[in-house]
Amino acid sequence: MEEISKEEALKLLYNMKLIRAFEEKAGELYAEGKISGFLHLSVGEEAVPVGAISVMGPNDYLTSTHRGHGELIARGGDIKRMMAELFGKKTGYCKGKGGSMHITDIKIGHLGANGIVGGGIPIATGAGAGIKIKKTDQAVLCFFGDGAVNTGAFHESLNLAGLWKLPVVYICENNFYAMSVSLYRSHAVKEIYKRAAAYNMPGVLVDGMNVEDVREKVKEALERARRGEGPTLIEAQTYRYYGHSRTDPSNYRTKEEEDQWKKRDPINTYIKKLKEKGYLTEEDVEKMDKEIEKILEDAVKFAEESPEPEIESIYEDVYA
Amino acid sequence: MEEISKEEALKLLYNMKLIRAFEEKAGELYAEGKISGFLHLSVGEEAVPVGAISVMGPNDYLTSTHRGHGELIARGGDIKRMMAELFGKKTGYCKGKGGSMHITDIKIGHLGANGIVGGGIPIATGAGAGIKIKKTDQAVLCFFGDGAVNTGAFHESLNLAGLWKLPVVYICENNFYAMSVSLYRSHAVKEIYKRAAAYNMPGVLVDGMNVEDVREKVKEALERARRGEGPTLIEAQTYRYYGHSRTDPSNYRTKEEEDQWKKRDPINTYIKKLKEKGYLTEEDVEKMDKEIEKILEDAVKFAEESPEPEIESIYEDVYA
Amino acid sequence: MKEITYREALREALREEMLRDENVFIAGEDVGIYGGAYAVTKGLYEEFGEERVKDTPISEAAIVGLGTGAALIGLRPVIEIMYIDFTTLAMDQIVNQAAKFHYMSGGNVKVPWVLRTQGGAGRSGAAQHSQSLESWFVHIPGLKVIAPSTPYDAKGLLKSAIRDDNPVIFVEHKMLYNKKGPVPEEEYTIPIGKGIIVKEGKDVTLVSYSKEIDEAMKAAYELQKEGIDVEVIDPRTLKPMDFELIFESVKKTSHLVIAEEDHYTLGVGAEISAKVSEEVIEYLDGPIIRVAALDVPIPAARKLEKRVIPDATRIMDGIRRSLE
Amino acid sequence: MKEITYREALREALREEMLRDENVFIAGEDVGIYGGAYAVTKGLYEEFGEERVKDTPISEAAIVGLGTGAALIGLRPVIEIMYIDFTTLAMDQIVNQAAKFHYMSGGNVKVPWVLRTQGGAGRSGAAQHSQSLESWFVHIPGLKVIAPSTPYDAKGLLKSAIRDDNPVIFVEHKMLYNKKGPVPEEEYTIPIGKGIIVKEGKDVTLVSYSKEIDEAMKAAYELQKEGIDVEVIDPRTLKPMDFELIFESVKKTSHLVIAEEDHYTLGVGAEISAKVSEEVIEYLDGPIIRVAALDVPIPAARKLEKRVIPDATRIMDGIRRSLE
Ligand SMILES: Cc1ncc(C[n+]2csc(CCOP(=O)(O)OP(=O)(O)O)c2C)c(N)n1
Ligand SMILES: Cc1ncc(C[n+]2csc(CCOP(=O)(O)OP(=O)(O)O)c2C)c(N)n1
Ligand SMILES: [Mg+2]
Ligand SMILES: [Mg+2]
Repeated sequence: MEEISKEEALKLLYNMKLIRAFEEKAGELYAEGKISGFLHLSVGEEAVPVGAISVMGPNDYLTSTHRGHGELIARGGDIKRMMAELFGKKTGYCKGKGGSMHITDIKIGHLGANGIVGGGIPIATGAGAGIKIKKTDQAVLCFFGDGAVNTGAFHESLNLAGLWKLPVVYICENNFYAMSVSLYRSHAVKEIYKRAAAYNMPGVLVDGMNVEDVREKVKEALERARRGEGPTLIEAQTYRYYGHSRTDPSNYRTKEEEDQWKKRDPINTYIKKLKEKGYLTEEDVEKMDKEIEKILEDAVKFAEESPEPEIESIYEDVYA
Repeated sequence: MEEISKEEALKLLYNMKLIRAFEEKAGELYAEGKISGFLHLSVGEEAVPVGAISVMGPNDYLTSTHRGHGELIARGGDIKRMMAELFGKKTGYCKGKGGSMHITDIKIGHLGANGIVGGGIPIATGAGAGIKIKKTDQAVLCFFGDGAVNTGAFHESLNLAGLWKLPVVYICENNFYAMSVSLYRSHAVKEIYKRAAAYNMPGVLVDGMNVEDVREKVKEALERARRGEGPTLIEAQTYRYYGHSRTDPSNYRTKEEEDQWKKRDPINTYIKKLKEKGYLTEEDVEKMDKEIEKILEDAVKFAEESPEPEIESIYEDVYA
Repeated sequence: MKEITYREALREALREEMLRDENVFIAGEDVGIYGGAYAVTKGLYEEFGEERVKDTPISEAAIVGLGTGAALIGLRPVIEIMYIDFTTLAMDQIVNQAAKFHYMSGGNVKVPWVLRTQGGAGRSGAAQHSQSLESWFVHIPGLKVIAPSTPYDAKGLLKSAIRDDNPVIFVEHKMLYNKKGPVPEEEYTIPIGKGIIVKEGKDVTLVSYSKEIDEAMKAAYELQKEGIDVEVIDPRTLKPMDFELIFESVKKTSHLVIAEEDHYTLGVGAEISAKVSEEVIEYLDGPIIRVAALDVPIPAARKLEKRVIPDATRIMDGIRRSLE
Repeated sequence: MKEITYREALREALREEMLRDENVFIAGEDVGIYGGAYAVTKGLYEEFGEERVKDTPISEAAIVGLGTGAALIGLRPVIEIMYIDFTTLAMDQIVNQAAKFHYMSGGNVKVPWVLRTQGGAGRSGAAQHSQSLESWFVHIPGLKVIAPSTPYDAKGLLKSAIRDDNPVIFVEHKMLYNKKGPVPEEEYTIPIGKGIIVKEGKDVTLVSYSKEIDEAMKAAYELQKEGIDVEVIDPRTLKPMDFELIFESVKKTSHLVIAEEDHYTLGVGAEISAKVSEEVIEYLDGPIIRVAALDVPIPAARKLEKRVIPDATRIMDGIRRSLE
């Protein structure tokens, strides 16, 4: 594995922490009734977007999912505009029209979260095809869950990508559940990465609780894509600590299972590792936490103080 | 390979010949303007439906495709009503409402041809699930083309079948083209049977020009299904001698390729084999041809003399 | 009569039909262990087992095909598509296959399934989780479409739908699940295709359905105070639609307003309006007004969402316009 | 002006736009080597190569996603879905994704693609190859829908559609491809959303589009002999619809008939009718008549198919009814 610089490592940690703090805060605000609509938290899964996106090029693209705050934050999305969007405010990413599931930021190559499971996969694939037509050396990261693997959209897209050797890296955030339905009760083949064989692309299993492992494998896949050798399917095994959405008590899984995963928490284990390496002290961690707290406070303040969208805005943006 | 009785062998040959004769006749009638609509001929591919369906149980089901005359005939469909349907007559299978692509015969377990590529796959899968709920020992043969393998419906269905271990045998009639598009230009993985790996079922390659090979492999798959061990994906390699439909000149493939396949004609090679075995003389063949000619003559006569559907029938059968 | 919720009424219908007919089974995403995204099937997995209450993968086309294939061989599937927005992933199986199978085969087969789904806005779900796409299905010959507004109707119509020999799209509303209403102890069904007059009136006919009926009733009672006597009709079944009931009412009131949560353009209201101005226009004494969701994707923010979906105030305005 | 076919006109539009803008490309089933199921793209593969004229697998959802993804990053895809019946396999990508993307993202992105497809009956294709599903798309905010009836309109509108920044559903008709008509040598475009009066008249307004226009014109000329002066309007764009033009005509004639090939119930005619009886009902002097495909799946047999689709005779009957 390639050695990661201290600066880079701290960045990874910082981003994971920022995501987690954002999610926890959003969860609280939802409980307080300040955020409405759908809210899918990715706490526990932070290593996947952070590791993967840390090796994206500046002009690359990504598509994300209903559980998509992680990807946007890892890509440098604007925390204030995110929070404001969850609040349904005019200053939000979507001017309040999209909410959590539809934030898009074309300037940083973010081609949208998505409320439809699997809905982003054909779009990522299309972006990959577009890149090939334009003959640039860009690439696309396509994120989706384990549940999305069973959609027709997944199949049609990966076949096309494998056939045309598109520069797309397909990253399955396998948290073992699609809402209440366990992977073991919904997938004919339980090893998602093995599905790659059906599409003439490599299938790679990654420890989704290990940010450096994710980073390393995605980097290889991106290089492969840029070399014109085509797509890769990466399965990153991870876990969501909370329910599917904020209304789900997770009765379908056991406390033991949850605890097992939490022991491998991507942030805690990485802190431990960086401390052992001498990259980090407890003080640094506290400082980081403070900084992040401040960012979130500011974001919440911004969101709270932002105006509601005007009624007339309803009619805007229907057509370009 | 299991030894096939003379009687059985002659039946296989007869059915292949009957299909071919039906198709050639239908092609002629189309050229004469007596048949309209879509007409997809399966000449060259007869061994697949005939071999496969010869081992179906009396209570089993099948779903078929836009190129579906072969399956219906192999299953003992009524030649007269088929022909009448192509003529758009009242006495046709669908009373003239369906035409070639929508013939269905529930009495013999034929759950329909289909105008939508891949459209029958979820339905066959549903029949398989139904059998499992009813706890009978029936099974389903699901026929589809190589082109259908790239549809979302294929993926969703095979995953479900592999997961629930449904008694369905998926038979891909791989004639290497979907309209003008060669398998090599549309499939990420060129060996269709290998896709089975993504669905936790065996993938079996079959010589679709060899009726006994098809029969043998489908028999095994059906036995497996009945034992409760789940589905199988069979790829039967074959070739359509004519264009995709009656308006296609097949410019996208070479005469040489066509000739190569025709050398392996499923009927001629089987006649040769049966003669060598002493099951068949040239006289027998001629007798068979005569018999078949008569059947088709009668069918055409029946179709020609049958009345057109009444206009009022338009309103019937919209709701059950 | 006991008072139960719309959700409970639906569950009773499912349970009773499953007890009555062993061919009835349920399949869909999270319908089993979880008991359904909106808890309608809660307890049924425990009672009937996983053979008859099937959690499926996220494969909408396969779910509908599962229904069709099983229906063809004699079962009576009740399949669930979690949001009506997700029927977009199964339109071939619904529209090209199930809806037309009986006809295309010349009556050779039938497809007796019920597709339960839920639509509508009200939870800030945004544009992919708040649609009312029922008018698409009403457009398609071979389908029946039901959209009940009360627990009573929900139960009686779901039972009829399960017993019907055709594919039936059964559209619930996400904001109605907790609505309470009287439901008889004894067994009953409601005929498909029969509407009801929810409130009699003589000045204007107001046709509405599903959750929008509640806004319609609010509007009607408000206007009563102003001396405007509104007749409120709930067709309950959208296809076949009980046009006779509507025509009779229009003949009496000479005014027609339609209130619905589907988009204005080509919502179900368009058909009601067009049918009335084709058959009984001579009785009309004012414009036919449609009060519907604005023609924009449904926005997430509460304030915007609320404005896109018609409320009693907008319906009252519509009625006043029709009477001007 | 030269006379060319509808097919040739479409091909000219594609070719000219591909020459004009290197971001324009074509993708779909059999559009390349084969030149398209109805030969519209013939020759373009040879001229522009497989990078810009892409044969795809049979994967309708992926085809539309291909368009959307490529459009998001600056290309101008023209995707083809071979039959409008097959859009059922891509409705999520069309309706939940492409149509709403601009809105849901608060204007952050746009999706400038054209989805070419063809619909209609006339070739005994039966229920899965003969539908006219355009009204579904008209129902959806965020989409534009175009259905040209002449070579001139086909070319001018396809060029505008390609230059438009929104997802446009471009519905051709399988029986129009060989229709000939004048098309200028020089470059032109036709604005989206503008209808035309195909024939002026003072007694009744007849709105029709796509292939049905030809039947409408036959009916109009027949009735002229009886002294009935029909004004025939072709909106050409179905969304946004040129209602002003229709209203003006209705104000003049006081009678409205709509002729279309889509099913009667909730076909595009329902919206035209409803809009007129909402906005200008006071000018009407008779019922609004819709002449449309019968509400049955399209049957295969020629005789039945012909009867399901409205012809000039049925349109004439409709006009007479409206004038009674
Ligand atoms: C096509 C579709 N079907 C169903 C849903 C409802 N739904 C939302 S998220 C979800 C589970 C998704 O599971 P997975 O892909 O594993 O992602 P995760 O939630 O675990 O991150 C479901 C069923 C949906 N949004 N879209
Ligand atoms: C969903 C869908 N897309 C496209 C078509 C048009 N079409 C009809 S047959 C065909 C090719 C099918 O190829 P394959 O599955 O290999 O069957 P074959 O015709 O070779 O027997 C196509 C593209 C269709 N009927 N349905
Ligand atoms: Mg998951
Ligand atoms: Mg083929």
